Amino acid sequence: MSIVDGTSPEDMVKAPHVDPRPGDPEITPELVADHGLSPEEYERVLGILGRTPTFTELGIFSAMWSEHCGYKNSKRLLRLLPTEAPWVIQGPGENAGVIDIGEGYALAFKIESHNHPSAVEPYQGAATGVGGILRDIFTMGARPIAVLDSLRFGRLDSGRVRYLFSGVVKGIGDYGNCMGIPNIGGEVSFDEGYEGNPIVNAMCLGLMKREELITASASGDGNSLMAVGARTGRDGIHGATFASEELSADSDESSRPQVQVGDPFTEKLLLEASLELIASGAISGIQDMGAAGITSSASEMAGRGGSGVEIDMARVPVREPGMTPYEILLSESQERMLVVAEPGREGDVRRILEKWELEAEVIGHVTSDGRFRVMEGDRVVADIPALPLTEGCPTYEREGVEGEEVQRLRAMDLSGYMDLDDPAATFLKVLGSPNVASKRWIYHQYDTTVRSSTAVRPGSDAGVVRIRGTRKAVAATTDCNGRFGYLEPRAGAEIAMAEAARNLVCSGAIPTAITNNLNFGNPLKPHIYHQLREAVLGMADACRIFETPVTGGNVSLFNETDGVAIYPTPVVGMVGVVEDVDHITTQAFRETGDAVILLGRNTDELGGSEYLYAVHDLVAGAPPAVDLLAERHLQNAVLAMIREGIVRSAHDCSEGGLACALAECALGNGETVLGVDVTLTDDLPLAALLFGEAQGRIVLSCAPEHADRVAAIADEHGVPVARIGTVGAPAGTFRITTPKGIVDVTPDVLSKTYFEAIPRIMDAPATGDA
Amino acid sequence: MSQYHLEIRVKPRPGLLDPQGKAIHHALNSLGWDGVHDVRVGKAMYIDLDAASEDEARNTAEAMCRKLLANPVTEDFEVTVVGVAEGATS
Amino acid sequence: MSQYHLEIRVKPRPGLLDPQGKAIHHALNSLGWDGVHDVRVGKAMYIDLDAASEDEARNTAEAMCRKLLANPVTEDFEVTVVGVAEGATS
Amino acid sequence: MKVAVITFPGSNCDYDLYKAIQMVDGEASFVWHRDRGLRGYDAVMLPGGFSYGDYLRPGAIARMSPVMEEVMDFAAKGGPVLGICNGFQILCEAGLLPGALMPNRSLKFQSKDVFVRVERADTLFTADYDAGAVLRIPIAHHDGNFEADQETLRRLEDDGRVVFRYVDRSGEPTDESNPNGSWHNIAGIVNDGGNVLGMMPHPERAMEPILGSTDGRGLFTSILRSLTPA
Ligand SMILES: Nc1ncnc2c1ncn2[C@@H]1O[C@H](COP(=O)(O)OP(=O)(O)O)[C@@H](O)[C@H]1O
Ligand SMILES: [Mg+2]
Repeated sequence: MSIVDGTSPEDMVKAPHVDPRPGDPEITPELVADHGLSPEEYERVLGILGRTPTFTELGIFSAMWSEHCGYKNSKRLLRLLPTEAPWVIQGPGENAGVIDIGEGYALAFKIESHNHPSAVEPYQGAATGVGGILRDIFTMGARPIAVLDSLRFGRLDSGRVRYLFSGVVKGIGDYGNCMGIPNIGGEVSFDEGYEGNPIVNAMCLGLMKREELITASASGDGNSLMAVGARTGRDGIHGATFASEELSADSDESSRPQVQVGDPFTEKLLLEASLELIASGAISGIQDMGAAGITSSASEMAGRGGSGVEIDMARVPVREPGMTPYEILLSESQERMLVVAEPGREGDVRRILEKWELEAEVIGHVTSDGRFRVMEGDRVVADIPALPLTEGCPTYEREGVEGEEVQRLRAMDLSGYMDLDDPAATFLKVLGSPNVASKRWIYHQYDTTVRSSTAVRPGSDAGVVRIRGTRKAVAATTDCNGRFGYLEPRAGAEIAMAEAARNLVCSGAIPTAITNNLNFGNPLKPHIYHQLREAVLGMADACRIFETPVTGGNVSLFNETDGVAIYPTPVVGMVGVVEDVDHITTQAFRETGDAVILLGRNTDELGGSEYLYAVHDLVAGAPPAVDLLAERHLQNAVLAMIREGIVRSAHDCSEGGLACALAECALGNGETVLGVDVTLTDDLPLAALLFGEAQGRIVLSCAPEHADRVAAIADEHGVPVARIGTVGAPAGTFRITTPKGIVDVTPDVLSKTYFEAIPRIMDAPATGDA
Repeated sequence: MSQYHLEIRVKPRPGLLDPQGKAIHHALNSLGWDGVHDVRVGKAMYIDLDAASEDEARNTAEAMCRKLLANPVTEDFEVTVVGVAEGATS
Repeated sequence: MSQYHLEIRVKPRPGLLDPQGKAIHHALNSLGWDGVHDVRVGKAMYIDLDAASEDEARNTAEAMCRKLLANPVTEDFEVTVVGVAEGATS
Repeated sequence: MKVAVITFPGSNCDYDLYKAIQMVDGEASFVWHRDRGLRGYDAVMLPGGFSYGDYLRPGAIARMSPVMEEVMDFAAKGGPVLGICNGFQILCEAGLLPGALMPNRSLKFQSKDVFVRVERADTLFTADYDAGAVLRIPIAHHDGNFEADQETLRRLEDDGRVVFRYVDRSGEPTDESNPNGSWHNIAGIVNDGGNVLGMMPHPERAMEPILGSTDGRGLFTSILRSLTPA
């Protein structure tokens, strides 16, 4: 292990003496350890301060140098990701990334995890996750226009898992619905790889005029810092830092809840107030008080602005009496913001907040001395140089070694799983697996149409939102297959990228940029660090080839229970631009008699497939090979076809393979199920042909007279193309004929299998298991 | 066996934000009731239950609260036996 | 003036639909509590209120219920004074 | 036609409604719940959303807003008032419409397209539809389960005040096509005077082909025509 960056302690101005606050505990090695700081890190704190920290200062360092704020174990790797392109207005480092989408508009977007809070309290954990990501977007000056959610749980046969799943979905729904932001998509998977640690990632997109962009920095000596929105309570102060009870005399365990409760109503007011504040010109900076609350928002604003701040804890509006500076600084109460008022505009800020029935209080001011100074009335309780606090967190490069178990699983011989006795029965088993089956049990709980701009709702490859007053639309998707990531992390990340891009082009959008959420286990273990590094490398390569730079993201590490880590899960949130709303395409077949065309090539790959998992309870084999250049050609070909107006439907072929992709095309939203008559001639093992998850494939349909033109465009781009069948009549049979067997299913059975799989499990009588 | 009538009150844990209580508090104040200082909102549940004794009825209800009716992370609960109909098992 | 602590219970009218009560009843039965015969779900509200007397506190709370806290179409209410802190007007 | 779109803290379909009115060439303005002055408006609309977070009961707190007194006056004088979703809930809480909107029988938020049948084409809100027409309109609500006492329900049916009913694609009011458990599949009702309409589905989200349906337009064109002297 080596410390690789951070300002060297010698360069720093030492901090002035600060007396301990009466009642504060003594700083002992145990207390330091309780705050999650290693002995080396504590040495560095001593170097920066030139003295022992006060209790309050220890809390501040602990929060800022946590994995969450400090990116200790990932910063080095994140630098490998490409972040630039001519259309990137704001790359990583702000509350959200921003890209130019033309006609004077900019799109802000970001993804964020709330894994741990959701494991403790699924409803509130997920709800406050959505609340947080929304604030990240509107603090950029953008109005949120869509959310997506990427979820992972253990197997649905456990009562605990069903409790988590239903709580998370309700939490996401209640928050977004109340805010009036449509949900346009997401993903969910169920696999014991997530048994102890659900993954809850939420993504938000926001729209603004280019000139409305505002950043989260504090500058202008003497400018007021104001806390706006909800009051500060004792919620969410980090559990780990409170191992010993005598830490604070004023509060006992029960009054310091470990969960935060979301208040979407207050957030809706805060959204309107913030956008009005930004438009009024009364503020020069605004930042969400998210993780580590006032501490991180104030110190980061100072850090970015190259200035200092002085804030007074006695002036922070609190929900409960007797809160200590330590508690106020570290509280993670929701729906709060920190703003920097322009000189003399404090009154305007108050008036706008008052209109929205919210509070605004001056709690300090910007300084020019580069310090993060915290007062409690006249008493100084913390005085730390801001830059070393925000940027000086030691970052580590660790050793990564691939685990042996995975090598064994990847090399497993799968030839025994290639044949099928009863192809139709196996097909229904795969189609009815909760991982493949319709997710409408989820998204029928989400408002998908509010704002009256949703052109494609959840249930197709990507969600699409039109931009009023233009011909344009934006599309978004989240993707990641954790099993592939587990079996081979680099391929897993590349496949996540490739699938996301395919989902966008199938919807008629040009892939433009990504945000990502790196969900992993404990990086101090060499095999996990290996996964993390490999995934980042794979993602970086794909970003380059697809020209989709990373504009931001989130890292969630230590997702482990009893030493067992989740599958490496690098979730890709990709956004794309639809140049003309006429290009918007969905996955459902539309006309009887249309030609069904397969782009890309079938293979005999079965590794990591849903078939192996759902039918043989096996997670093994090598993930399918992914050729990033070929993927790029495929993307270009599909977009060219769509631009010519000859594509009636397009669908990415992923989990469940070609057979399930065809079923999804036939089923659409379930209202009119069209028949399918497809003949596959490939000389491949039946299981691989039907359910293999070979990359680079898209199923599309077009009028028969356009089939030749589709083939010609595919040829021009060097993309394999085959006309494999015909769209049948409404309520026609679903039939796939192959050299080794036939799948023949009635539309009724197809529909029930697909649409009722999750409701059958979830709407059975409750088995409460809180 | 008798049929017991129970009242169960489930209440947000102290210290936790209660957005609903906050909104109602605000509404009462703006309707002119400015003597209101605090509002917390929970659930009241009324359950009819067969049990051999009052103690058993109460214990059963408490078990229900732990398992289903209250969220142990965010809520506290209280059980009151409010009535009994002897021998009435419908 | 004293500060009264009140508990207000708002309850669905008998005979009216109570989808939540029905769902909980069902869930309790399927968890094995088959001695449960009826479940109704309402709200419990806890209010701190300044008043000159217990009667005044109760009357005020009842007025709040009529005006805002209970829906006259679907709900009944009950007010209980559960505590008082003399002279405490914060 | 000048239409006031009333906004409450937590309204979130206000802008959609505003745009829908403009799409049929109406003139829309927002009126904030604390403001007064509905004079000069030809119609009043209460948008969907979560006024006051739906805390306590949907619509209960919004109903106390200063502007609601004026809405009551406006309605009493026969002015057309339309409440959509949360707007419907507010109208019921305010007593401008009978009954109450209880939690959906699934106890879940329901968001999807539904079919509703136009039961009355002779109201000022529905004149541009044919009676019996089946419309495709999105719903998005948690509390849309219409309920009232037996006497009220009987009168609503007898007086023909049910304007929209949930049906299947072919126009039949079935149990499966009822998304929330509403009594008699009620999706929208009018008051005695026929000038106050409340409905759970969102016609303002069914105005353009790109949104999947234009079936909501008729509602807005009907209101507009009723206000424009022939
Ligand atoms: N958690 C979720 N929230 C919202 N929509 C979801 C969720 N999970 C899945 N969906 C939607 O269901 C559809 C199918 O999901 P998925 O099988 O992941 O599709 P694909 O393989 O094309 O990415 C997509 O439209 C997706 O957006
Ligand atoms: Mg997917």
